[in-house]
Amino acid sequence: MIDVLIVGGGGAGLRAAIAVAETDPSMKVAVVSKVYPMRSHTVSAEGGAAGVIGVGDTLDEHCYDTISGGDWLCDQDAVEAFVAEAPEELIRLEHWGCPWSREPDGRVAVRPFGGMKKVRTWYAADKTGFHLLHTLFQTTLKYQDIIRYDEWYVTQLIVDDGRVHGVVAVEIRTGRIETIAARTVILATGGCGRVFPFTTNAAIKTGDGMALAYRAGAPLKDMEFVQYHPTGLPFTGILITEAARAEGGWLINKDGRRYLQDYDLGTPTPTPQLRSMELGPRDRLSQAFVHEQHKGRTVDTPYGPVVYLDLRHLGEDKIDFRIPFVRELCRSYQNLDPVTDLIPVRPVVHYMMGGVHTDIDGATPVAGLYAAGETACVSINGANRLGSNSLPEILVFGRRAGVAAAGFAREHREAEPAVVRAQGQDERRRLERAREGRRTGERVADLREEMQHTLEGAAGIYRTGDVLAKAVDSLADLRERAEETRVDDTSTAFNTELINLQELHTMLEVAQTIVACALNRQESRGAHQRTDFPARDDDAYLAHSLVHRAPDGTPSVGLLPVTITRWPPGERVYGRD
Amino acid sequence: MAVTETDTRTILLEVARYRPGEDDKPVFQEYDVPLMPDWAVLDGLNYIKDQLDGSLSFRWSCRMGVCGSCGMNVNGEPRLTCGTFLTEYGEGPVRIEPLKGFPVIRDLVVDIDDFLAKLSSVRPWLVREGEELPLTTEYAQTPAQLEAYKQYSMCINCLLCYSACPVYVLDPDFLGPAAIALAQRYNLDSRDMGDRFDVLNLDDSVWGCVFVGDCTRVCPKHVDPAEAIQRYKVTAALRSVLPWSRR
Amino acid sequence: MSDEITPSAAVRTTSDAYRPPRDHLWFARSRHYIVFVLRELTSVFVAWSIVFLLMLVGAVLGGGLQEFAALAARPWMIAINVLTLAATVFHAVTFLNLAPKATVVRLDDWRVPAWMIQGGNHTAWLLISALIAYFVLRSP
Amino acid sequence: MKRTPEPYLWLLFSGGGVVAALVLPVLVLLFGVLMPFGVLDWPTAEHLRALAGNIVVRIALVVVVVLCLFHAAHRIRSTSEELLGIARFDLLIAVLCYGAAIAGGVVAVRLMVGLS
Ligand SMILES: Cc1cc2nc3c(=O)[nH]c(=O)nc-3n(C[C@H](O)[C@H](O)[C@H](O)COP(=O)(O)OP(=O)(O)OC[C@H]3O[C@@H](n4cnc5c(N)ncnc54)[C@H](O)[C@@H]3O)c2cc1C
Ligand code: SF4
Ligand code: F3S
Ligand code: FES
Repeated sequence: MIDVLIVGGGGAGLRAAIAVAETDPSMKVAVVSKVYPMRSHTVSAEGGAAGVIGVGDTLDEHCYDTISGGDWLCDQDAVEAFVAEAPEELIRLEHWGCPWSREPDGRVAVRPFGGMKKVRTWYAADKTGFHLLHTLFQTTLKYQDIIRYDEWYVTQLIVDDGRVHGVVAVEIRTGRIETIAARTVILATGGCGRVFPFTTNAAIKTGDGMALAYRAGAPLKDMEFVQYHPTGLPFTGILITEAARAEGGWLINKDGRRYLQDYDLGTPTPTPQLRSMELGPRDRLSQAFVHEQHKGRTVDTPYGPVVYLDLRHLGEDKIDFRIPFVRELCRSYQNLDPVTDLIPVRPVVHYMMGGVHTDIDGATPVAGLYAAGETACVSINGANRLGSNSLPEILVFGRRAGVAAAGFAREHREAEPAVVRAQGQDERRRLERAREGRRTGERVADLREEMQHTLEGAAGIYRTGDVLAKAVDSLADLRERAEETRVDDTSTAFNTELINLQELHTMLEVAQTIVACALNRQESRGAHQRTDFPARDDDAYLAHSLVHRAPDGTPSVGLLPVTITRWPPGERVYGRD
Repeated sequence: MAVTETDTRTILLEVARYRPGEDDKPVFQEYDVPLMPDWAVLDGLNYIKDQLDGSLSFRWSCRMGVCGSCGMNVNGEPRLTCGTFLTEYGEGPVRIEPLKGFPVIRDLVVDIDDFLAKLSSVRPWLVREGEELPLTTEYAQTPAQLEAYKQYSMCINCLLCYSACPVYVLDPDFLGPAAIALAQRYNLDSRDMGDRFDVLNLDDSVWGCVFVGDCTRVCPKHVDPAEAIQRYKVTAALRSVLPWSRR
Repeated sequence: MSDEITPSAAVRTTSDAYRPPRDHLWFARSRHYIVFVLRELTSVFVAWSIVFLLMLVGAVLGGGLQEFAALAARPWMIAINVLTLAATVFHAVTFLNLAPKATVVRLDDWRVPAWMIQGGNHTAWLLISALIAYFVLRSP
Repeated sequence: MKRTPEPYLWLLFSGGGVVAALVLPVLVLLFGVLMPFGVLDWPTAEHLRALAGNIVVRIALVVVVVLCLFHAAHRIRSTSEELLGIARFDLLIAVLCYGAAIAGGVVAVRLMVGLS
C-alpha cells in the first residue's frame, strides 16, 4: 500500500514528492503521470516566478498586488502564506541547481511583470518553467525510493465513506488496468485549457484532476474564472510571454497606436512602467482587445483578428539575451523575426484560476485527498491570476500538500476496506467495454470541437446570461452523445483513442462547472465579465463559487465567503498611482 | 481542426503502423491530408487521428517544441514533428516513422525507459558537500559561470540525438549523447561538487562515442552533445594521466 | 492477476515491442554518415603514408633511393599516392576543424570562438608544411 | 572503479591525428606526387641522409610514425567494428590493430637506431 500517491508529474506533483521523501523517508511515495514527468506542461512556462527578494520590496506589497490583481476574490490568509514562502521555495530551487538568470555580481536577477508594483519575478531567460521542471525532475532522481508510474492514466479515485483509498489507472503502454491502493492521494494534474478551442495549454491539459475530485464528491471552486492571456500567436495559440512586454514590448493596434492608454491603463512611456500600460493585469488587457475589435481597430487574419506586439525597438541584443525563446518561437512557428517584424497576437485561453477546493494545506473535504497546483484552488489567484504567481504557487502548495498528506498517512495506518477492490473491478469493466470499440457514432474529436466552441461562445472574455443558459443545454446534450462515440482503436497497446475519450468526459464535466458558475455569478469581476451585469457586486458576490456534483451528474453551485485579513476590497487601479 | 475548403491541396503521408499482436513488423499506411501553409507534420497526424483513423498512436503535448515528446523520423531524419512544416516537403510524400534506435511500442511510439535509466545513472542533480546554505541566500553564480554550462541545460530529452547516433542504434549499451551532455551540465556548474568520472570514463560511456557528430546536427535545442562528449574525453584523459587534476 | 491491487513498485509489464533488426547498410542511409565513414577511412591512408615514409627512409639509409624513386613513379603507385594525398588533406581539414569541440578555451568570461581556434590550427598546418618543404627541398 | 585503457589510447589517437594532419599531406605531396610526377626533382641521397642524420629529425620521425600508426589503428578498430558489426571481437581486433602499430613503431626505431 502506497502512503502518498501523487497524480501528476508536473511542478506541483514533483515538489510534493520531494517534500514527502524529505520529511519522512519511510513513507512510500509514488508519482503517477500520463506523460513522462518532464513532458508535463510546467515545461512551457516562460516568463518567471515571483518571490520577494529585492531590497525595497516587501511581502505586504506582493500580497497587495496579488489580492488587487485577483479583484479581492483571493483568500488573504492563503496569499500571505504563499507570499511568505515563495522566496524560500525559489531559493531551494536554486540550491537544487536551477539555472536562474543572474546579476553581474552573481545574485539572482529579477524582472518586472504584469500587475506587479515591484520588480520581483525570478527568471531563467524565458524558459523558466522548463528549467524549473527539469531541475525538479532531475532532483527527484536522487530519491531512488520515489516510485514512478510513467505514462499511466488515472481514470478514477476510489472513495468510500468520505475517505480516499487509491486510484484506478491504465498503463497506457500495455493497457493494463490496475487499482493502486493508497492512504492518501494528491491531485496535481494541472489545468484544463483544452476545454477551449484556442489555448496556450498543451494537449494534456484536460482538467482530469478536477473531474476526478468532482466525481468523487469534492467540490470545485471559482470555475468561472478562466484567464485569457493577451498575447498568443494566431493559429497555434503559442504563448508570447509577458516577459516580452516586461522587457519593453508595446501592444499596438492597426493604426500603430498603443491602445491600452484608451482603457484606463495609464499613459504611454518609452520604457516600461510597473502596473501600467502593457504591464497591466491580463484580464484588463484581454478585455481592451475585445473593445478594439469592436471599434474595428484590429487586423483580420485567417485565424481571427489580431493586434501587434512590437519588440523592434528593443534591438537584437536585448531580445537574444533576455527573451531568446520568443524569437525562436516566432521564427519557427510564425515565420517572422521580432527584431524586424511586428508579432501578430490575440487573447488566448491560458490559465484556470478555479479548481479543486482545498484549504491552505491542500486538503479537500474528502479525507486523505489533497490537491495542489493549477488543478487546485486554494485560493491565491482570486478572479485573475497575476503572471509569474503560478510557478511559485505550485512549489509552495505542492510542498504543503506533500507534508500534509504524509502526516495524514502516518496517522491512518488501517488496511483498505473491501469495497476498494469492488470499485476497481467496476471501473475496469467500464474501461474494457470502452476498448471493445464501436463502429458507429460521432468521433471524439468532433464532439471535443463542438464543446470547445460552445465554451468559447458562452464563457469567453465577455459573457451573458442567455448564451450561458443555452450552453448549459448544449453541454448536457454533448454529454449524452459522448456516451456513444465511435471508437476505432481496440488495441491494448498505447491506445490513445481510449485516453482521448476519457479526457473528453473529464473536459465535459469541467466545462459544465465553468458554465454553471459563470451563469450563477451575476456580476463582473476580474476575468469574469458579464455584459448583463457589468459591475462588481461585493454585497452579493464577494464570495467563492463552490460547485458540487449533484447525484444526477449536474453541477449545483453555492457560495463560500472569501477570507479577508488585512486588505478590504477596493478599486483596482492601474497606471494612475 | 476541421478543414472546410474542398479545394485545398493535399499531401500524402506514409505513416508507419505497428500493432503488436497484429503486425510482425511495421507496415506503411497512406493518408491524404490537406496541405495547409501553417501545418506542421504533427497537425497532419492529428488530422488523421481526428478525422480519418482514430487508431493511429503517437505522442505529443506542447506543440511548441519544448516538451520533447513528438520526435519522429520524418523522411529519414529525426525531427520534432510540431516544429517541422509540411510545406518543407513540397509535393510529398512524407514518410513518418518512429525514432530509430528504440523498440517500437506501437505505431509511432517508442520505448524510452532505457534513456531514463541512463539519465539517472549519471546523477543529474546538484551535488553539494558540507554545510547547506540557509534558505535565505542563494549560491552566487556570475553570468559567466552560468554561461559555462547553460547550453547543456537546454536539453528537452527529445532523444533525436540518440536516434541520429549510429553508435547508439547499433549498441544500446552506449550511454549516449543527451545523458552525457546532462552530466556535463552539472559537471560544469560552478555550484556542483560532484564527480561523475566513474560513470563517464567507461567504454560504453564517453569512450563509446566515435564522434559521428550527427547528434549535434539534429539537436533542435543546440545543446551540442558531441561537444560535451569530446570535452569530457579531454577531461577524462587528463585525469587518467595526471591523477591529481580533478576537472 | 488483473483483479489484484497493485502491490508495490511500478513494475513494467513488458509489451511486445518491435525491435528492428540490425541495419547492415546504416552508413549508406545518409549523406552525413557517408562523410563520417569517409573521414574514418582516411586512417587507412594515414597508415599507408607511414608505410611509404618508412620505405623512403629505409631506401635513403640503405642506399636504394634510385629504386625507390622508380617504384614511386609507377602509375599505380602514383594513383595510390594521389588518393593518399586527397585522404590526408581531408583528414587534416576535418581533424583540425573538429578540434575546437574538444578544446573549449575560456579567457575569463569570454569563450574563444571556434573559428579562431580553427584558423589557428590551419595556420599552424601551413607553417609546418612550408617548413618541412623547405628542409627537404633546400639545396645543400 | 572499472579501469579502462581507452583514455590512453584516445590520447595517442588524438596526438596522432594532429601530427598526421600537420605533416603527412606535405610529405605525401612531395614524395608521393610531385617528385614521381617529375614536377620537382628528387633531392640527392646525401641531402636526405644528412637530414635523417639529424638527431632531432630522427626523434621526430619515430614520434610521427608511432603516433600516426596509433591514430590509424584506433580508427580502423572502431570503424571496422561499427561498419561490419563485429564489436564482439573487439579484443582480437584491438590486438591486431594496435599490434600492427607497435610493430611499425619497432621498425621505425630499428631504422633510426641502426643508423648510428
Ligand atoms: C505557455 C504557458 C506559459 C506559462 N508561463 C508562466 C509563467 O511565466 N509564470 C508562471 O508563474 N506561470 C506560468 N504558467 C502557468 C504555469 O506554468 C502552470 O500553471 C503550472 O506549470 C501548472 O503546474 P502543475 O504542476 O499544476 O501542472 P502540469 O505541469 O500541467 O502537470 C500536470 C501533470 O498531471 C499529469 N496528469 C494529468 N491528468 C492525469 C491523469 N488523468 N492521470 C495521470 N496523470 C495525469 C500530467 O501528466 C502532468 O504530469 C504558464 C502556463 C502556460 C500554459
Ligand atoms: S541533446 Fe538535443 S537532441 Fe538530444 S535529447 Fe537533448 S535536446 Fe534532444
Ligand atoms: S552521433 Fe554519436 S558517436 Fe558521438 S558525436 Fe554524437 S554521440
Ligand atoms: S509537442 Fe512538445 S516538443 Fe513537439
